[in-house]
Amino acid sequence: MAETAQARKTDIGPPHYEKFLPPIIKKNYGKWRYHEVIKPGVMVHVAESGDKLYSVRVGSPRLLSIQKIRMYADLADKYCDGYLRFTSRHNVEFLLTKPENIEPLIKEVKALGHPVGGIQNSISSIVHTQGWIHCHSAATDASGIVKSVMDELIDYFENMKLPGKLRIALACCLNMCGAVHCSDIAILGIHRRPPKIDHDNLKNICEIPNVSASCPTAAIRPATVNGKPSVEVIEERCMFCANCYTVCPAMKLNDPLNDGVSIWVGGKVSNARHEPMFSKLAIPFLPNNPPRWPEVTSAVKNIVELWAKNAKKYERMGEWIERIGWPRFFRMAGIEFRKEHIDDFKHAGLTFKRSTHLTF
Amino acid sequence: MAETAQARKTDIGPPHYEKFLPPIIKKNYGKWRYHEVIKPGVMVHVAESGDKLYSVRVGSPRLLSIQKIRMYADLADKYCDGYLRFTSRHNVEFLLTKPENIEPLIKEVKALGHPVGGIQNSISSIVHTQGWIHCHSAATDASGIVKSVMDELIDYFENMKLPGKLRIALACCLNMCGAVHCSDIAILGIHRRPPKIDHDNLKNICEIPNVSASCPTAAIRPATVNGKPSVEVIEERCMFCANCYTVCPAMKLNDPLNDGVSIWVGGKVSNARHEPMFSKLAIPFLPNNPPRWPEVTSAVKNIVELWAKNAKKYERMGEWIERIGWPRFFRMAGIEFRKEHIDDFKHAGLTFKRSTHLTF
Amino acid sequence: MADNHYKTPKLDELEKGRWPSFVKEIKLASQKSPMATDLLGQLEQSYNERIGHWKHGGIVGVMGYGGGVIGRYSDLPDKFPHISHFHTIRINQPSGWFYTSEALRTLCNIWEKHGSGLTNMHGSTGDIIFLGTQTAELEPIFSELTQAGFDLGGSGSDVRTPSCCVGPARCEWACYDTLALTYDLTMAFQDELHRPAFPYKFKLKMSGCPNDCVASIARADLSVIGIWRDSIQVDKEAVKEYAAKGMDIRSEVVDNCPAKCMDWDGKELHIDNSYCRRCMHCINVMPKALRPGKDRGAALLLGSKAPIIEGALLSSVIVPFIKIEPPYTEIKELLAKIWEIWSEEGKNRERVGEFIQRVGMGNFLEAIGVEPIPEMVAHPRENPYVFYEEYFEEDESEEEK
Amino acid sequence: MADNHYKTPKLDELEKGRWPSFVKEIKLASQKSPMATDLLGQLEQSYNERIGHWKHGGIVGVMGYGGGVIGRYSDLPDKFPHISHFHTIRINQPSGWFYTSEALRTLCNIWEKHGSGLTNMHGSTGDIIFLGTQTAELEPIFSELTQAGFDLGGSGSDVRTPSCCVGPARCEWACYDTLALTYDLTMAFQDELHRPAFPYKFKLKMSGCPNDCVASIARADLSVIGIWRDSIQVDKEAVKEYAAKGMDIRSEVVDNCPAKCMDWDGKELHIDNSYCRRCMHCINVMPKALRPGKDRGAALLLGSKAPIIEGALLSSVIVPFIKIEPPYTEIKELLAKIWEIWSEEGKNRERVGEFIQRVGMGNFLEAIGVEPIPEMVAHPRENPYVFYEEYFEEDESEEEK
Ligand code: SRM
Ligand code: SRM
Ligand code: SRM
Ligand code: SRM
Ligand code: SF4
Ligand code: SF4
Ligand code: SF4
Ligand code: SF4
Ligand code: SF4
Ligand code: SF4
Ligand code: SF4
Ligand code: SF4
Repeated sequence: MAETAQARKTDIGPPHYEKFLPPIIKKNYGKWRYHEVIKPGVMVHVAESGDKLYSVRVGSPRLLSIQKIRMYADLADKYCDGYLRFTSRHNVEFLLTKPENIEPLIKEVKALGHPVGGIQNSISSIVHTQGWIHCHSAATDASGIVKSVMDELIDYFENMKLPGKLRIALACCLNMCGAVHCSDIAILGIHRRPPKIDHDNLKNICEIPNVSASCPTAAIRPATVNGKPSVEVIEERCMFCANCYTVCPAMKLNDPLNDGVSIWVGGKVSNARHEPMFSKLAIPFLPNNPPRWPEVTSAVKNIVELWAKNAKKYERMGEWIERIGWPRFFRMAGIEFRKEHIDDFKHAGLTFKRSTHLTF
Repeated sequence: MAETAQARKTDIGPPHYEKFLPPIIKKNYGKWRYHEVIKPGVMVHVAESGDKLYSVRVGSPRLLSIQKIRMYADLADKYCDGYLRFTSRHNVEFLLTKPENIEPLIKEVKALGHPVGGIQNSISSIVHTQGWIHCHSAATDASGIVKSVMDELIDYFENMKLPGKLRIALACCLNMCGAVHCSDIAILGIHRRPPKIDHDNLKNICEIPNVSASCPTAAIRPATVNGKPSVEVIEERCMFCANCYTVCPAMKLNDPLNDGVSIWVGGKVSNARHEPMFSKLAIPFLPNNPPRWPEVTSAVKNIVELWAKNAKKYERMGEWIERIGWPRFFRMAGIEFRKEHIDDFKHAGLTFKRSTHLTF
Repeated sequence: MADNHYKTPKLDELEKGRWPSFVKEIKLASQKSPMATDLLGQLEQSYNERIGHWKHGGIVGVMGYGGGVIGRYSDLPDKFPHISHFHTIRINQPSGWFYTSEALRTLCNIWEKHGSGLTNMHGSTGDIIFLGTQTAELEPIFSELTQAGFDLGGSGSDVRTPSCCVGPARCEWACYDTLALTYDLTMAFQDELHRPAFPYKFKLKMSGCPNDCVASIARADLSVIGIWRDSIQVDKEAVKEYAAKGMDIRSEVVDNCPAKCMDWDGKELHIDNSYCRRCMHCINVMPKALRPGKDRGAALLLGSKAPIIEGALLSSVIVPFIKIEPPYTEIKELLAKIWEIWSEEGKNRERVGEFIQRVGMGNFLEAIGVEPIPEMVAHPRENPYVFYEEYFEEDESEEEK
Repeated sequence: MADNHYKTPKLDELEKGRWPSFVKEIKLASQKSPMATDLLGQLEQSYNERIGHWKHGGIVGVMGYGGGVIGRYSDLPDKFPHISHFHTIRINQPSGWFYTSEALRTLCNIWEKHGSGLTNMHGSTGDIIFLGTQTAELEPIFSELTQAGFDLGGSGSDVRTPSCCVGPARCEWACYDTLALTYDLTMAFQDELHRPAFPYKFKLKMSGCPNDCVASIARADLSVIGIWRDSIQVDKEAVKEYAAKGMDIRSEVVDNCPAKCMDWDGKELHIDNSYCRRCMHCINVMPKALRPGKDRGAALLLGSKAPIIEGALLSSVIVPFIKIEPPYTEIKELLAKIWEIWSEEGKNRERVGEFIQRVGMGNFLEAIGVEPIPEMVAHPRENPYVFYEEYFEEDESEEEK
């Protein structure tokens, strides 16, 4: 790219991270000895050298205005020599070297309306996606549900009273941009009605063969509808994945009457104790009920508190359910077990109960 | 069936079992209190009533002449008031009420060349199938391998020194009549060459559409071969299941050069401790080497003794391997891990190592 | 031809060694049966050539029956004329494989007259196997068998001969009467057993407890496995005795409990039965001290089979607990419903377990009128591909598909 | 238009409550940006109608780049003209998401000039997300970004923006330098990142240890997860301290060890490292006393993804241990081989994990020249459907296919 580089820079990549590392990190890079959690949202990492780095974790809505980011920057200048970072769950971490700065910083952060916490045995921010804010595929909104659920659960962000970590994620459609499929609790937007086909325009905007091919259940076949070449959908075969819509705008899945939310539980990513697990279906459908999705928030809260009350120390949601068994989980949670819960996709047979390890 | 019944009895079903139950069983039926293993091959069941029923288990080749069966009958008359039974693994169980008869019976049984044992932590008889004795599908013989392997392992039948039960089964082709797929050790006859098609006769003895349809991997398609309508096989797609042969005699899989034996380990059926498990591939191929299949017998013996030496008490083969891990099993057994070991069928992805739970 | 006139050096090798020899059995039989003699000859040739010499079986049988006989023909009929036909007869064993010496002799006499004198006691499905006879002998054998009170077992696409563990006849752990249920169902389904009318075979196996001594969960389309609902019966004194006799109850029993629901404080054994998975281990290890509870019955599991063709399956729970009492109406009605839908919609050579996976367990349950419950699954679905069956139309009215 | 001129009663509800409100953020932005204002208006309408109002994205971007911009258009352009275009720009974040206040302000200033003033810090893949601008603004934004030392991230069928955990920058458990590797690979693959040429997207995520703090095993085509080969480093005194401070080491640590390879006799902690599964639990619980071993590196896992279309996948082990040192040649060569075969034989929109399952892991390994080892599987195959690749012809000579 050398020649273009003169005129117009391309392929320069991101700035080198070292430019943004505070001196204490540059000095103790890779030489941290241990860490301690001082209080909710505050931890200290102690280096071999004895140096101490304090991190204050601040809850964020992830959708941030430049105004808010500038306020963060000001706080960083005031208390952290200008250094801060964001986490893989989109929280902000202020990096301090002076312990005396911790409390004043927390005070100002809270004044901005941001909570401090999310460390250790707590609920951290909800990894989520775009929803109605920006995506065409959304079966539900993302930010609105996240805000409503966290308003209910914020105490668990601000304290460390839970048995272990609890990770909640939300994705507004089956594409699962939030990678929610391995979360303690996953909130997933779903469609429930086969595509409404725009027969008049399909031919012009999509390749009919691609559209048919896009369907994993072969529910789509070419057809001529009122004179125009188009496709038809065998409705019994449709499981609303929206892959056809992703490849063809004329296959609209979004539908206010039938779109909604499903709840999944028991996934994890870490290798701690138990190997990583996928989340499993707990509640097949809850309605889209803006602005606060009361059905969703109470369902999530119910599950969180059930786990909080009954799990052993360190036991993640999925580990707990595995120990007590799914039948007991459904009973305790008061969730009706339905046909929808039983897998009927590719590996369904392996999810059946293939033993007499039963409890009564 | 009433009318035909006069002329010719049909649908009368098996004789009622009660006719064959010894009085002590009739009396204590369903009222047994506990059992004890007195010595290898001999156990006593004690009833609520205090009555004691002694069972002496005798190893059998399963393939029995009427002459031998009559000898069993004579022994039953002499020591058991005429009562005996066979087990689900095809051993004979003599049912005694007089403890003083146990030793004389055992003496005579052994004189007939039959071992006594197979109870508790031992190797019982090998469940097996027909092989070259009676089946057209056989990729190997059954009785010959069973005899050769048991000659090697008979001490483990006659004593109870093993960590737990060890169940070996043999099936001479993928139909798996021995239901070997959940055995501690499974010996499975396999083909390794695509069907040799009898193009001249196929059309006359088989329905070409059925033949094509029979192939799970769609390796078979209709074709005209030297003028005659027949089928052809895409060899890369063939995994030698012989289903085509089962539906069409003109698709011969049997092939002296390539047929042989594979060894599978770690299956179980009981729900004791661990849920039932399928056996997993240990050795993809060993040659057919009659009359004694030395490669097979030594491979089986090696695995048995590895387990016997290293497993904890009660630990079945599969439970032991799960605890130590497959990599260690392959190392200890000195078995080369090959491409063939990695699943590539329907649920392959679920057998991959989807975590960092690794040992070094 | 009292003696074997073939040289069989390879097979003779298999007369050596301590395990009882099938070759000796064939030679015993060949003293009286030329069929057995020819079998030896052909088998020796198979051992030399490393290949079997049987042709693909043809359809043979007895009048009015569609199963019970496996046709078999040598591909070397000129060389071994006596086994040009060598059909197998499957005879329905008595429940639990109990016999009197009398009964055995009766069977032997029939087989001496009409066949090779070789048997399998028993076949893997559980039948008495008469190994090798001519087509012409089938009817005579059948009439003598029925006179003697025996009948044929299953083969082909029918109900296969049901079998069961020894159960209450000799086992303290039997949670229901396996022999009685097996006999009753066998009699009730004589027509289904003798006249193939299904898409494929259907096997029933009954085990009295989760030890599953007939391996029903691995090889029966319907596996009936005994289980209890209440608490394990504990004889505290007997537990102490085991401890006194030197059993390490913590390491041998408690640590092996998959439910981790036991505790041993050195004096007393505590079991939290609400978590007990009924695995049997603790009972197996301490038969004098522990026993299954008193509220006994069975779990019904469906669908196990060997690999051909969609891959091997284990049976899975369809009814976690059911009382097993004559006339077993519930089980029979359930089977009737299963057979009806499977016969209607099952493909040729599709076992019921494969059928369930193809149509989906949820749909299958609906068809047989059984409510879905979490006991049927190891865990709920992990994928979001749910076939929701109703949706609202603009007019807000709920639509049924 | 300093103020929001739409009535948004529903959204206003979401300004209440203790969790920080995204609505407040939009309103903050709308003080300066009419785009933000129109977004509020359209979103309120979505809340009323329970449906989004965005059209299917079109292809927009900057010169010479195939990715980095997500085109987005309102389906109510007349009503909300300022968001008739509302494209997203993905900007490659610095490794570990470290910033100076300076850098943040620079980004804010650019975005204030050219866009809605709304961002995601960060997107799920890890990019800085500039949320909403016009097509015409793309080139100006791009040149200002590059002047400031920033570049675009990935979108479409290319290498997606790699991301990593904080690693050695602040974590005592990092088994390799996640930030350095992430930066190096990002620079090495600029062309693959900016010019989609694959069958589908390819994501890389680096976690310093098995805690996997970037969830790489669930959402990266290549997951690089730190691990150690030797023994866990134990500070015996510190262990005692934890015990003294009241930690129940048996129940909290030993009993939670999945390998059951630990023992605590009340004084000393014993670990049989040859069985340790590197799960991290004991280290997590006693960070002062236990640490990963000294022989550190990473495990490479392949293939995780979300459900669309063959179902969600977790990454699986392809290399159980590899030293991670610049210039990371081994990893780059491995990636090159993987991309080569996947690009040649992968179907359109087929992720590498799906590709591996379709062609078979064994064949895939052969193609990339990696030896199969048992560490790659949870267990060997259970089905007998083995594609043996050679067979003997009559002339006894071994045949290769
Ligand atoms: C800052 C962050 C990494 C980053 O580069 O941004 C991070 C930082 C730490 N993680 Fe993490 N983890 C971070 C995301 C994760 C994730 C990924 C995710 O949530 O999407 C996971 C996997 C979660 C899962 O399994 O589903 C994760 C699983 C863990 C675990 C394992 C917990 C468990 O028992 O499963 C530990 C160990 C522990 O907490 O004892 C851990 C431990 C830690 C430690 C203690 C490591 C250390 O010594 O510094 C760090 C702070 C403690 C804490 O509780 O947060 N971290 N950690 C991420 C903070 C996200 C947030 O804002 O909340
Ligand atoms: C006689 C027989 C039932 C029958 O109707 O024929 C039988 C009889 C008994 N079994 Fe069994 N089992 C019999 C086949 C089985 C099978 C089926 C098979 O092997 O094909 C299994 C499942 C094997 C598997 O899991 O792969 C079986 C798994 C058990 C177990 C569980 C062992 C375990 O730890 O997994 C026990 C409990 C025990 O041994 O402690 C058991 C226990 C028993 C007891 C102790 C039950 C009792 O109290 O009487 C019986 C005798 C002890 C013994 O060690 O044999 N029986 N048992 C079968 C004898 C077969 C033979 O000749 O060897
Ligand atoms: C005799 C017996 C083996 C033995 O030596 O014990 C046997 C022998 C045959 N079986 Fe079997 N099966 C026998 C028990 C089994 C079992 C075990 C069981 O029933 O518990 C299985 C595995 C369980 C299951 O049913 O899945 C079994 C699974 C098969 C299969 C595969 C069916 C499947 O769905 O996977 C076939 C292939 C077929 O049916 O076309 C088969 C087919 C056959 C045929 C009829 C060969 C054929 O393709 O026509 C064999 C006749 C051999 C012969 O010439 O004598 N046999 N077969 C067993 C029956 C004796 C009896 O009635 O007691
Ligand atoms: C912006 C972001 C969500 C967010 O709010 O953070 C996002 C947004 C979209 N994703 Fe995503 N994905 C985003 C991270 C993910 C992740 C998570 C990750 O990368 O760690 C996943 C799951 C992991 C994975 O890749 O499997 C993800 C799985 C998908 C899929 C399903 C792909 C698959 O193979 O399963 C699609 C569908 C597609 O590619 O056609 C998709 C498609 C899309 C599209 C482009 C919609 C479409 O079909 O064209 C979305 C654009 C929304 C918009 O208008 O802004 N997005 N997408 C994330 C990217 C921000 C960033 O660059 O940092
Ligand atoms: S999850 Fe679906 S709706 Fe949400 S951002 Fe991703 S693609 Fe769009
Ligand atoms: S939504 Fe999915 S299942 Fe339904 S038609 Fe479209 S592609 Fe097929
Ligand atoms: S396993 Fe195969 S070869 Fe053996 S008896 Fe059964 S069908 Fe015949
Ligand atoms: S053996 Fe099996 S895979 Fe091969 S052609 Fe025949 S049916 Fe197909
Ligand atoms: S299955 Fe249970 S009841 Fe039947 S014999 Fe075995 S242990 Fe006894
Ligand atoms: S039966 Fe099994 S699960 Fe139940 S208590 Fe005994 S060992 Fe535990
Ligand atoms: S993944 Fe491991 S190294 Fe990275 S931050 Fe998490 S705990 Fe630390
Ligand atoms: S890291 Fe995990 S497996 Fe290893 S010793 Fe610690 S707890 Fe056990």
